[in-house]
Amino acid sequence: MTEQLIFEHSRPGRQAAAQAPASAPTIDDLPATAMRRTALGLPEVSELDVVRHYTRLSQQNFSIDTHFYPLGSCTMKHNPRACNTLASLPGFLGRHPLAPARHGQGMMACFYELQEMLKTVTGMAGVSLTPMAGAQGEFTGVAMIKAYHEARGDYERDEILVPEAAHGTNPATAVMCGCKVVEIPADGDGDVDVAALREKVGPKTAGIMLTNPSTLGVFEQDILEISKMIHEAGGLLYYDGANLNAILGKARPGDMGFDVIHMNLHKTFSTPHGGGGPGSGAVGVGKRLLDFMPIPVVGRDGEGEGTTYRWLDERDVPHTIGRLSAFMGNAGVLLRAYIYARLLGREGMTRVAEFATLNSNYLMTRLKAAGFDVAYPERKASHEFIVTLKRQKQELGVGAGDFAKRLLDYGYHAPTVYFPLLVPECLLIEPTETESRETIDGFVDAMIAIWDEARVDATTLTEAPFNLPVRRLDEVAAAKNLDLKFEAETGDARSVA
Amino acid sequence: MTEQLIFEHSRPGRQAAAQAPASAPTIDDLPATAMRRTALGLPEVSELDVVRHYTRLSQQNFSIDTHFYPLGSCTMKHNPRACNTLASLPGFLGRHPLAPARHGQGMMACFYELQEMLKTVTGMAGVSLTPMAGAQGEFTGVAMIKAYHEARGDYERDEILVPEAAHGTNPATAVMCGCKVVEIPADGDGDVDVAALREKVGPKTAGIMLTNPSTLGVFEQDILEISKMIHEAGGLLYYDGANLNAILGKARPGDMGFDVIHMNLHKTFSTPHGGGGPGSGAVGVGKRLLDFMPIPVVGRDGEGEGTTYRWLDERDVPHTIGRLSAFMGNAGVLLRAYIYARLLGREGMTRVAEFATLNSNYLMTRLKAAGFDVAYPERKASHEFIVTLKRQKQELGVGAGDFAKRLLDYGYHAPTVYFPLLVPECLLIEPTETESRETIDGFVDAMIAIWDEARVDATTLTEAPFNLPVRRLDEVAAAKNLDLKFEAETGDARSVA
Amino acid sequence: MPFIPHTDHDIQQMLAATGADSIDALFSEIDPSLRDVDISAVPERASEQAVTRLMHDRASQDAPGLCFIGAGAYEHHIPAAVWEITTRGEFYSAYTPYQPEASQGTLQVVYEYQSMMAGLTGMDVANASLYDGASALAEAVLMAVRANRKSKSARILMPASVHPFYREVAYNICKNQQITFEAIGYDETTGLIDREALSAWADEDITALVIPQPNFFGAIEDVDALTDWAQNNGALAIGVVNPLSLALLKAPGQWGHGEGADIVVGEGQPLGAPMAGGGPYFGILCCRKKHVRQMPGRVVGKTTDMEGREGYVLTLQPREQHIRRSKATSNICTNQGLLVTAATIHMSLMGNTGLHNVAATCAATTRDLVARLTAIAGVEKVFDSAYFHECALRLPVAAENVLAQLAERDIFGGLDLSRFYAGTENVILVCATETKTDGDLAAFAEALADVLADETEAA
Amino acid sequence: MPFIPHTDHDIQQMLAATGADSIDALFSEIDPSLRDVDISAVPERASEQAVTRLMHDRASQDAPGLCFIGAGAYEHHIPAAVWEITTRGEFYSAYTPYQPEASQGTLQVVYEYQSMMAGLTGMDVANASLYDGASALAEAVLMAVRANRKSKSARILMPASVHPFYREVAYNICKNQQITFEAIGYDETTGLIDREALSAWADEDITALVIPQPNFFGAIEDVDALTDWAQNNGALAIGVVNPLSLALLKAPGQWGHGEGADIVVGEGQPLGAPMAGGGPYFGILCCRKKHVRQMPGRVVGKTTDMEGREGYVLTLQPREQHIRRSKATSNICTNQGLLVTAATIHMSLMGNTGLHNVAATCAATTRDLVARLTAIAGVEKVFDSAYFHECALRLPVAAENVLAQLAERDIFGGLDLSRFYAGTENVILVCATETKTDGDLAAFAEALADVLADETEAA
Repeated sequence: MTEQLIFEHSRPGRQAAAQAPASAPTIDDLPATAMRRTALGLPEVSELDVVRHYTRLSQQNFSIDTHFYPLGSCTMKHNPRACNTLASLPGFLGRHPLAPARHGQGMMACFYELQEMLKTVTGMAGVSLTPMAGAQGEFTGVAMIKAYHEARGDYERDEILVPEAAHGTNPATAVMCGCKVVEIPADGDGDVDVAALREKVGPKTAGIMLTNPSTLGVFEQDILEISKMIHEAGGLLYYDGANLNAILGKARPGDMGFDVIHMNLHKTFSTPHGGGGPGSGAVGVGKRLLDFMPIPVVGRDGEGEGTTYRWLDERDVPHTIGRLSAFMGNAGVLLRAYIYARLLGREGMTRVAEFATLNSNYLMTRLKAAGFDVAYPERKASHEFIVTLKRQKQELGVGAGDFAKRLLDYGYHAPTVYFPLLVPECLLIEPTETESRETIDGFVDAMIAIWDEARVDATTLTEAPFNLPVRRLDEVAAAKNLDLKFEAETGDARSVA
Repeated sequence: MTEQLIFEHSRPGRQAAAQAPASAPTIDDLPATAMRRTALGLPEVSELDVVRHYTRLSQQNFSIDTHFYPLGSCTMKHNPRACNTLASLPGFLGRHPLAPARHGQGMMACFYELQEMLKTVTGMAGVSLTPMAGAQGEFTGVAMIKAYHEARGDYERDEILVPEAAHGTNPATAVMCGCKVVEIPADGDGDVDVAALREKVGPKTAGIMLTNPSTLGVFEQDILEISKMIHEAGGLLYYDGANLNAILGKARPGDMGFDVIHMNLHKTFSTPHGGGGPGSGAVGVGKRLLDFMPIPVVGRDGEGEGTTYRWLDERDVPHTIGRLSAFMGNAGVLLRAYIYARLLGREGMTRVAEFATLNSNYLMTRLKAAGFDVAYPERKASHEFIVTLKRQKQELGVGAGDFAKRLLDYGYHAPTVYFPLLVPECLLIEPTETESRETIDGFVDAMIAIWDEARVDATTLTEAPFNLPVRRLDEVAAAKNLDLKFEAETGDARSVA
Repeated sequence: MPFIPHTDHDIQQMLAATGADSIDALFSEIDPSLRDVDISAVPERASEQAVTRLMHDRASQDAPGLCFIGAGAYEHHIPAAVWEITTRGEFYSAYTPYQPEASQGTLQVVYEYQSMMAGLTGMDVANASLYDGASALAEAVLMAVRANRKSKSARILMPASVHPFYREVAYNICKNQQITFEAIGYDETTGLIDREALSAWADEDITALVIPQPNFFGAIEDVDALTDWAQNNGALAIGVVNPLSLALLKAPGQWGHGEGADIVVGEGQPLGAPMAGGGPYFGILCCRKKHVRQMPGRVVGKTTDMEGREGYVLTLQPREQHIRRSKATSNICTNQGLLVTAATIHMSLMGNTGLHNVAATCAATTRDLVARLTAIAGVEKVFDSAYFHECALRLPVAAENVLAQLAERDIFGGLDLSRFYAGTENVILVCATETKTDGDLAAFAEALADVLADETEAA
Repeated sequence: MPFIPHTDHDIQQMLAATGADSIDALFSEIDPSLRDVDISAVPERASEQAVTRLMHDRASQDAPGLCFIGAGAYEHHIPAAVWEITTRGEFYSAYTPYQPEASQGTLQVVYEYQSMMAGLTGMDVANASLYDGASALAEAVLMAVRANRKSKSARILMPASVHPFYREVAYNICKNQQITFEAIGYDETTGLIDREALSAWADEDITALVIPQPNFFGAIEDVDALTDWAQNNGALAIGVVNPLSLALLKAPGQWGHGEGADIVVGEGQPLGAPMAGGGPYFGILCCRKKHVRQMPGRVVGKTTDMEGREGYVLTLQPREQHIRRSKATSNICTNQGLLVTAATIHMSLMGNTGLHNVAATCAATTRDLVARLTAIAGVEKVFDSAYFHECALRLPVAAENVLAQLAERDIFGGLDLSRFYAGTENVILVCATETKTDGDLAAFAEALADVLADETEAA
């Protein structure tokens, strides 16, 4: 079932000859010392080798298109194929990013309209689409907060408050922006501990980074109080959009008092996760931060037939924190998000949150009924919730990781494991709105069956998976004996071209 | 590993709602008796259900893109992806077949040039692309032969000579054209028994249908003599192009004396086999049959900048056997063949036969060296050859079918089994030119290993396959208890829409 | 060498193994006089890059325009998922599932397809598809001759309201088998089968009557009466349907007062195949269970494996050529597998509601178009019968020039009916599917009014 | 409901299970004042059909024209197989391989990518990609600050011949971390780094020198001398390369007389990503082994499973945010996985020979273009240095208007350099890749001659 490396298929002189120019003209005006003298190290294979190898490799992946993938906080919902097909039209793919704007009005119209839609659903005053991933969106947000204070001469504000349940990217981002991280604990209900927060807020507070619903799977009940407290102290509020899917069209960060928000378009707007990317971390800002948005942003001139679109620059966004990518961020991802947004429309956006929440609460209810412990049993689930397997670990010696591996054998991708760190042996489970009740029921059945297996023989879990191309992989050995690339045993695969 | 039927995923009221109009306008001017009163019987599922179901189903197939597929007489060579991508450009897909020819010059230019290239490589005087599969190409050929004799008032010629090793479609086609089939035996070398042929040729001979190289995997050595004999008797020669891959650019049916030929573009010109189709059975004709070609054919007017293309009709092809499909046959398949032909060019076409033959002879040599019996050990292989497992059947109780099933476990699609009928326990093996020596060596190793397994325990073969989604399937039961469609147990899946 | 993986090293080693001095030596059994081949008229190879550019250029010459032609090929929205999945290598590059254990994907798809087709037509069984609608009709005729054992005449009644190309194809394919086709005209008022002409055959030995629904003019035939007439006269009833229309119209399995049509064929293109210049499409063929062993083409059946698991195989193979040879039911062995895959995915995405909505929207859009066009002075409906989504309109002037002028404006304004029917020089057959917006209809109406005004002025 | 499978029946049953009266009740923990949301400014939903038509219309507004702009994004032929395979659902809709046993496809692809990138750059290791070339440079700067423990200054020498947008991005991302960027000008004769300006920093504490190859003007820097200069001065050498150029140019791992560059970044777009209006592309980052634990981003390593079979996992995770939180090497967690997949397939199809042929053809085609354009009166090369596949040309008049007029003829005739560099109003930066034919070059030359003639006349 495992597949050789493409390098192992390589034979000197073999080639996919239709694909490249048949010969290399001599280039004799380059300095000899600048020329390459070593092999390129690429495999030498036929087109069939390539097609067969990568087709077979693809089959070794779990994916939304093949498996239920309830990976908490990742919003693995169905990616409509139309988004890919239409974003791949030749007119879009062939466009050079520096070609004149008047020869790119089609794409720019899409971006402009996407900006407008995102403003509406988040309740923000402006949107910039350029950040290329959630983490860059976070960076953008905190950098704007920093720039805002500095523009006001408020140089002392260098503390960013971060709840301890936050994604690890939040504190990492704050540090990248030159801020200090002040962690805030959660209370017993999973909300931010408001009393603890009050103690930390002060004249050094630049802002707070909140995920809402939080990574604990619950909506922050004191959000209005928190918002007021931070603003009164002169800080700004940053909304981590990782969980925006939970409230889309049902509640808006802008209304909650957030000054800046990033949106993971690859989650809430269903652009592909692509095995790890590309993502997109579009940012929305309140009025205070409008002049600080990163560029490029698309502006509109005129109305109706005469409408044209142009790139806004420093003249339009005087305090911009500047450019964060060479060109327009992950433009193709933005097109996909735009298409998805048009297919959903306003009613569809609200349904996203509604059915994501219904599925999550239903799944939580069923697992509770089956005897599983959830982390916050008194709370409603948001679009996700946490099961803790602490009891199973103690009683049977099987933890979250073991359930996860065994779920793979049952044909389900595992939920997020061991995150958030606050809850021991946790599974963070997010079914998303695009999964059917039958699929959720099947997952519940698998969880029950696995628990039963653990009672009979724990090794069924601790040695899982059994039915995949490989058994459990040794991650410790991987980190210890770093093997990060293929090294040809003979010179063959690396011979000079 | 097996997958439910799409109907089993169905739930009344579920829908892929982005895909169709949201509602049905009332149509009240149709007669009540004409209206549908019963359910449509389609599944009611979501887009994700559909994507996941069919993606998973696809993974249950062997295919060229995933496996070596040496299915004799089927030419399972690599299908370059560019052929699909480029034939699927919106301009081509959006063209209505009855739209004016001047708004379809792009496609028609491709067809015209394909006709010309096929004429050149087969040595024929004219080509019609319209037949939609090999069998329709055969029909076309014999129908033209029939029409030719009738146009000359030669009504008595109703016998078609068919070697006994021919594909079953040959005699079936002859009968469809109102002819009688006269079978001709093979001699000990796999060639047509010329003496036997001479006895059957006569004033009733309409023609002969030959596959060359024949289905026995050898080139017909007496082809010139046969050709002379048939022509002298007033008959015509039909070339079954199933094995054209073996001689492309190396020898031409026109030079051998054939009057008509069909080409399986899905074999020699690498258009996709698609799980059983669409094929394409373009026909080429000698001068005698030019006026009998099926329409539509593309003609050219003018040269250079002023070139235009038009559909030839009855005025251009006065004795045409007429139209065989509603429009232009499998037009999209023709585009793929055209693209492939351009990518190969003239040198590439000759290499097709050369390397298909090299691979075949190499594989035959290696299997002979491993002790396997080949059907015609004294002959050179063409692009394919026959192994007979009669000895293994006698000695170990494992036949061609058992080797075939066990090969699947090794990750190789089986060769053609039990065809041609002349050779007992036969495997007809065609590696094609696009497979590498390493792949062929791997197949040989598997054959040797399987034979070894048979010596240890025949059930390893007779009960194979073991590693696929299903074990050996009961074909007898399938034919006896016909189950040709899903029948809902409850009314759910068939409820009225 | 494009698509050939052999290195010089491979070639030398492989030749050495075979004992041949050269690749040419492997062709030594071919007479030397045949081996001096000149194919220099074939162009030199072009890189994928060059061919890509060429094909983009060619495709841009075939810009579709606003298309109101139907006549057997219809523009419908095809969900993106359909062809993204259909062209996955595992479907695209597999062959006929001769080894069922290694082909469950293809086989299950076909079984699902057969189930959907049986459902849609209301018939007992469907085959795995034939080449296209026209050739499916030819096969249905051949099948009827085999299946109707009581009839000795091999006489087929073929109405003029059947697609002219289908009639041609059926004739061309069947003519060598002593089958006779008797033409039945159409009623000039209704566009329907001329019932009087039909009645003239009541006392004859008839093998089958072909019944189009909707017919070539888009008109709704009285299928109940026609089916009853055929079966009462000892003939089989062969339906020729647009499968999409069956989301609105009575299933052929319910036609008449007996057990429905005997055989049903149709062009599958409206179910997920792009117009694509004419193909590949696929032919639908369904029948009643009692005729199943006379059915041509592949069929997939459900069975079980050695461990009792369900699985799928090609079945009823004894009818086929590789076993029956000259006694086979047909010479057809390929089906249109890839198109069947697309259609199965397409129908799954549509579901009952979606397909119904498409069909009703097509009907409504065409009605809207007809209303707009007949509002133009001198434009009128030719027939007074009900129609599905195509309609014949009479213009005040000859159609040919009008259509040419519309095409100049990138509007393909319908089919010039005089290509097929005498005395219809002024008649166009128009179709507006669910793809046409209000704006499209308005653009057509405006252009037609313009062109007719010019024509009238010129006259 | 698009993309939501729930039937009314499901909703009732699921609500009943949860004990909620309505879906709205599930949101009861949100303050009522927040729950009255008006998003009516978002358009109503459009069907896939309507959106398909809209997007075809929009795409046709972005017709590419004949493009001679480079400047960090390049038109190359991408084999059809690349994206047909990359967009297979199993690659497209999978996520970061947190469960390696269920993600061997993605993991092995990344391992192969890392191997190819290490080979191409001659560096010890590559990460699994970053967002794009510009942000990769920013990350390389941050990494250099961590890795160069001997330097306390966090001072980066940034030549003006580095892509202006890359310089902006690096500054914007690093500016809050007490990192200073010192500009180094370019030599107006050669377009190369001003070595005198550089020498002025010889006695200072420098953390890293950024070395572009080829530089923004397409010119070939003396990378050996620059690398040696940096390392001799205690600075790390950060290469910024066009990966395609490495098929011709010395691998960064061989730069200088020591162990080569320390860190190499670049824009991966030329390796299989379409220009696509600016993204998604992917950032390459490679380094020497000794710096590997300072490397940002994901990395895949090879390991074995419980049965000794080889397999692949994400490794070096202790550097990452979900474990290190505020002490992580970077806040980056996604890579550009899908682009990496495409690039890996692209490089496999190219192989050593193919990539070399592409690079050499680009170089030759640009030389041909330069020869044709400089044959026009008043057009001349700005710099006298060697170049890869981009070249700065001085026109006799201001570039802006000339480029606008060329664009009217669907020719994008290069980049107006004055957008970035003072005193270059007449200068365009042109690029001709392997996609340009003789005819294309001739068309550009003819159009430019025409436009210049008109301009001169007008003047």
